[in-house]
Amino acid sequence: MLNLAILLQAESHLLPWQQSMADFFTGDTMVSIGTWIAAGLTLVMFSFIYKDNALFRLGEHLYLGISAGYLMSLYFFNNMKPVFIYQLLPWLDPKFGTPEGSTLNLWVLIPGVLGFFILLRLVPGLGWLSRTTFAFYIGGFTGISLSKVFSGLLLPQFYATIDVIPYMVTSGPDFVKLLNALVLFVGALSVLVYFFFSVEHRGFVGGVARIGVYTLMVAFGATFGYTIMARVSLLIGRMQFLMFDWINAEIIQRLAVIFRGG
Amino acid sequence: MENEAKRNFLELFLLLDRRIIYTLVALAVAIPLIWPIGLPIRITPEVQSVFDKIENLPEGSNIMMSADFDPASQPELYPMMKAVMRHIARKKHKLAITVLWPNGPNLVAQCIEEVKEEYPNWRSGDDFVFLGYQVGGTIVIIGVGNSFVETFPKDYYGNATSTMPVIKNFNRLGQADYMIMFEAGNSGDWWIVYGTEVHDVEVGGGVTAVVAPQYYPYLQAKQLNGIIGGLKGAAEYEMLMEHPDMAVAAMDSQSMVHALLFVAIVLANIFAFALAIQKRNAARREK
Amino acid sequence: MQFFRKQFPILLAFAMGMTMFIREFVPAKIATDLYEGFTKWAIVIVGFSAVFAILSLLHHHVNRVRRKVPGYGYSMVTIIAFIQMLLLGLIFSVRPGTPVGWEYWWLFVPMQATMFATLAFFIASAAFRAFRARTWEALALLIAGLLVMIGRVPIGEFISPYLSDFAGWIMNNPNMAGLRGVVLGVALAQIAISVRIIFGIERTYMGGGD
Amino acid sequence: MKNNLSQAAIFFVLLFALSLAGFAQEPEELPPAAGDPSEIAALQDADIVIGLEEEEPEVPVTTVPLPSGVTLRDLPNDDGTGLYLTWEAFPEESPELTYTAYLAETPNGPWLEAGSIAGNESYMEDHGHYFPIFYWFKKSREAKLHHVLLVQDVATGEFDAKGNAIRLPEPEGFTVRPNVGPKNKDGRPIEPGIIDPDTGEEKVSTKLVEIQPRTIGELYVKLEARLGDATAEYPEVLSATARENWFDVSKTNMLILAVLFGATVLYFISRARRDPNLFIRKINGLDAVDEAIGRATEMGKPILYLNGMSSLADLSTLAALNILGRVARRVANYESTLVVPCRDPIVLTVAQEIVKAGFADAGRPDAYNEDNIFFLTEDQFSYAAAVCGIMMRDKPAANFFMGYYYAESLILAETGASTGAIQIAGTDAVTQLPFFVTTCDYTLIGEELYAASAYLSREPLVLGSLKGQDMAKLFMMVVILIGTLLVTFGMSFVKDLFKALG
Repeated sequence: MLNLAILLQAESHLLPWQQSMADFFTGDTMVSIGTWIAAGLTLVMFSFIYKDNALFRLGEHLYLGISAGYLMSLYFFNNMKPVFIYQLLPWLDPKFGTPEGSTLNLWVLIPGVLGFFILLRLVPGLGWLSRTTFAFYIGGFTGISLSKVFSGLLLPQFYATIDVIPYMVTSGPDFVKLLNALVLFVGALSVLVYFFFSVEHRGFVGGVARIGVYTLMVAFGATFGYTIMARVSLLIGRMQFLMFDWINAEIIQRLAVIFRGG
Repeated sequence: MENEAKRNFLELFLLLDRRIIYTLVALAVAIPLIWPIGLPIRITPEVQSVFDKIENLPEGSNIMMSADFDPASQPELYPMMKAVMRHIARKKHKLAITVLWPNGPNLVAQCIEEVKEEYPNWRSGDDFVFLGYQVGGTIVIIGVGNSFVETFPKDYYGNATSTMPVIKNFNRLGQADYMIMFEAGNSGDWWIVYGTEVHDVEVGGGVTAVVAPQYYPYLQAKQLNGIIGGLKGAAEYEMLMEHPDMAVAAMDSQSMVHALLFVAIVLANIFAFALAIQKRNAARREK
Repeated sequence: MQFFRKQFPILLAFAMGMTMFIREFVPAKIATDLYEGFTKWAIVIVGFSAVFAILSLLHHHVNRVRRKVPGYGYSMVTIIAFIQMLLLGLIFSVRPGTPVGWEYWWLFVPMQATMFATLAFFIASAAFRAFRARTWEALALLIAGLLVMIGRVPIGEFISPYLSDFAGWIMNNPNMAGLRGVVLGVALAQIAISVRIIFGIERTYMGGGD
Repeated sequence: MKNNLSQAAIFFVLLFALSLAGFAQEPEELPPAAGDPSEIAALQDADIVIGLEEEEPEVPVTTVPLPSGVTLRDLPNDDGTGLYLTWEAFPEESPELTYTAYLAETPNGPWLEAGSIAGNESYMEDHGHYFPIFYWFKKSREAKLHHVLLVQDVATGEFDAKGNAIRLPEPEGFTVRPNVGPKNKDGRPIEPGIIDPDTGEEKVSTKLVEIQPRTIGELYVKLEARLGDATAEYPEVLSATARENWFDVSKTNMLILAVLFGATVLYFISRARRDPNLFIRKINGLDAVDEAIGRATEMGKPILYLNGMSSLADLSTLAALNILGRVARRVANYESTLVVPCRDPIVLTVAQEIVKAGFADAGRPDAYNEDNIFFLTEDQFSYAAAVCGIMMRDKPAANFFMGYYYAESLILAETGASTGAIQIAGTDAVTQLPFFVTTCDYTLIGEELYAASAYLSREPLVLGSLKGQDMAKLFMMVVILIGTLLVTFGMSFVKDLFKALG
């Protein structure tokens, strides 16, 4: 099975049998079968609105299995094969020997062994080996993120907060610009005060913290409005599918053809 | 004192049965789809700046694209990605596409098939390279910053990337003239922190409406040059492209449902408030 | 033996963390080679951890079936769906125009997209029955939310351009200021966790594994 | 409270002391900034003369102003593949005036164009990464006085099968080392221009042969100024050696801040180990929790507590479990039951231990009933639906939603609100906070959840990090105030210190 998958040719020039398979799966029959199945599943999943029922749970578990199977073959094609297996056994690559082929790179054995330690967690008693792998990978990655979070997130955002007043004021004496600058400056500072836990929120500090809360509330209001927009868009997307791709294309058009034809 | 029969209108509204609410929403979506109203769509500056950037880039410049979403946000980000991909194919820019979320690659592959139908001579290997999905999230971003060929020896279709003409002068994120990323979560922050800030690449964010507000601090700090927010952003982009498609068709329904929910929240709060006062007066009268 | 179980991982994490942190401040060629080398190795390791995640998911469902836990029928469905997708994927690859590509587009996409689309109905019922301005803060949130919700949609722009301009103002100013405070806080928290991991104080990520 | 502020003051003073030190350290010898007066005068006279004569205007002889004070040095903060040319800029230079640098490996060897800039661009302050000390301390005084032209890894580019450059004209005499590309079966590297085994003739390979940027080493550079078609060449040919730099000076601000902040967090964690009751302000969310428990237990109805949808690897799940401990202690001495449905098997076991310990602390070990803390399902939406089922059936008087939540939070909060229960939420999931705020009576926002758990558990790791982050926030607030104040009066000195030049 491993070799069969490797025999697959590149997309630009599919093997004849692959081209016919592709035509079959994107052909009309499979599309309309797919539309009917998709419509059925959509209605099953919508049934969750009334109450959690067996069909919905079946759909959920089916979707979990499909996603896991899809991911496993995806990992094999995109990750394990080109980055690991071909580096270790380059002659497995159908294009071996040509410039596009893979070349032997024994260095890849080290991460390979470390990665294998993770799989050993499934074996009772050998799980502790995976700690070395986590230490190597998460330790190294944490070192990178410690510096990058500073240069990519903390400093630019911090610099932009100090830069707020001139950024607004230098672009001409304009009341709205000055107001915006003040809102940005006071808002950001007051939110920092709100999340400051070493001082009791009383008196002046309490007042600034309240401004902070209200700034946060307006920000959450924006998230509230936008999240509603998102959920509604998802619903419209599915209704478009049900109404146009399914009812219109599969039912009305087919009936129209029968009537006109008959 | 109030008996069950004489329950006033306020309580009735607040205890509206769920099924009525659901049918109201379903109607508010379906009717405008069948009889579109055609409300004008106004272009916001955040979307305009992304469009202008891609429009004004000289032909054949390098654009990096990352599609980090899965079918859960397909209704929002798929039309957006298709509109931007259409724009890139029309302007004949060189395009490199990566996917960071595991369930996403086939959405991009389908989108490429559909754009290819409109632009037949837009070919993988010459005009674009679909690098596909690689496990690792941030590690892939760092890898793409170093070299496409080493992080993605084979592209999504299984071709070797090292001999592709498009890779010759576009093998690192640093060589991109612009980047557009489609985000459904905070992987956009990773692209900014580990990718575009490090290699000094201008980037635009096509994001789901759920996370759009979280990208505005990056916009003000000039770490982002524009934001295409939710299906409304996708509709604006389609209008700018003069190629109305799925997103524009959905805008009327979007408006109707929003209007319905606006009225519902306002009335519900007013009635609840009125009801509370009524109860307090009734309670005070009893004492 | 105890050393490899306890002390060595912590020392390794400290060594790797420090090297990759200090490397950031060294422009010499050796630093970029280290950076690229670590990334290439990390991608292979992460590949194995992804395979492990799927195997443990499968392991979980197989156990449920073996122990006949109530609802194990659902686990059977998951296992069967997984195996057929894996076999078809390995034989024909996963791109559109293959059996897996077909199943992805006509089974997986509708199910997941619809699952999240149901939330629109829950938002609608919450709009009628649950979203209340219980406190002054909630009132401020609702007012901003309603303005953005109606201003950022064609009907709002149709009612009056000022409405949509004001919604735009909310997005670019108070929303930006509020979430910037949150971003700064999150960045600090991330750095604090990184420091704890490198100095071996935080070990939850190592997980049990013994 | 007093000692916290004093510590912040120390950091603050330290940072300023450092920046003063920066003042004292004069960067390598930079030529005096004053332009050469005679040159400028010549330029201005020429313009006036032409304007005055009205009859047949003879061809205007444009004298090209020769740059003065030209120096060539190794480019700092790079990996040894760059040099830079610098010279004084004239006060107002026209964009038409362009400077071009040519480089060669021998003093009079073949010259290769290495880059050009226009007259009014590329000043020293535009290249902050390479000249950080100038950018931080001298930018405001010496803006637009020094031109900079970077001469960087020149020989990038692509070679075709025959090995000749496609993009860059490559005079001979250059040593180029194509990096070692793929190897064929017997391990020999595949060079461009291999013989195609099937057809036998030379196969042109479009293989990407990545050229290593040459370590430039000793190089000779000459500078040419051009205005229209008149050109002038700087008489002297300059030479310099590119060296690999071992410390990136432009990232010193980041290094200092990272070390300071790291040390603060570690210091506070060790202090929290010795003295657990470091000061944390009162979290009024916790009073709301106690009040909700009080009202719920009066009615004798159950209390529902969720620990979030994520696993132990997530900080907010740990915080949720800490708060669960307190709720358990409070509920122990009342008759009502505490129901804790879980989504993650590991979180379930930890929750059971915490509630058992809570009941024991309150002196009611007998009231603890393990069946109330149970595993529901791992699927996101089925879990939400099952919890809604419990809410509708048992009608708990108080619902607690702590920890990290995803899109299903709305289903939980909406059903809870419609049953009329008192609801308290606490999460750092920004996208879900709006729904909790509008449907719950009190919501702990983001870091407040961590503060509540630190306030309760006094666990050194959480408490120390929280205090360390507080110090950093104090420092940020102070610098924002001062930076903005100075900037509005035109002094961008403090602001520049925090620019990420790296």
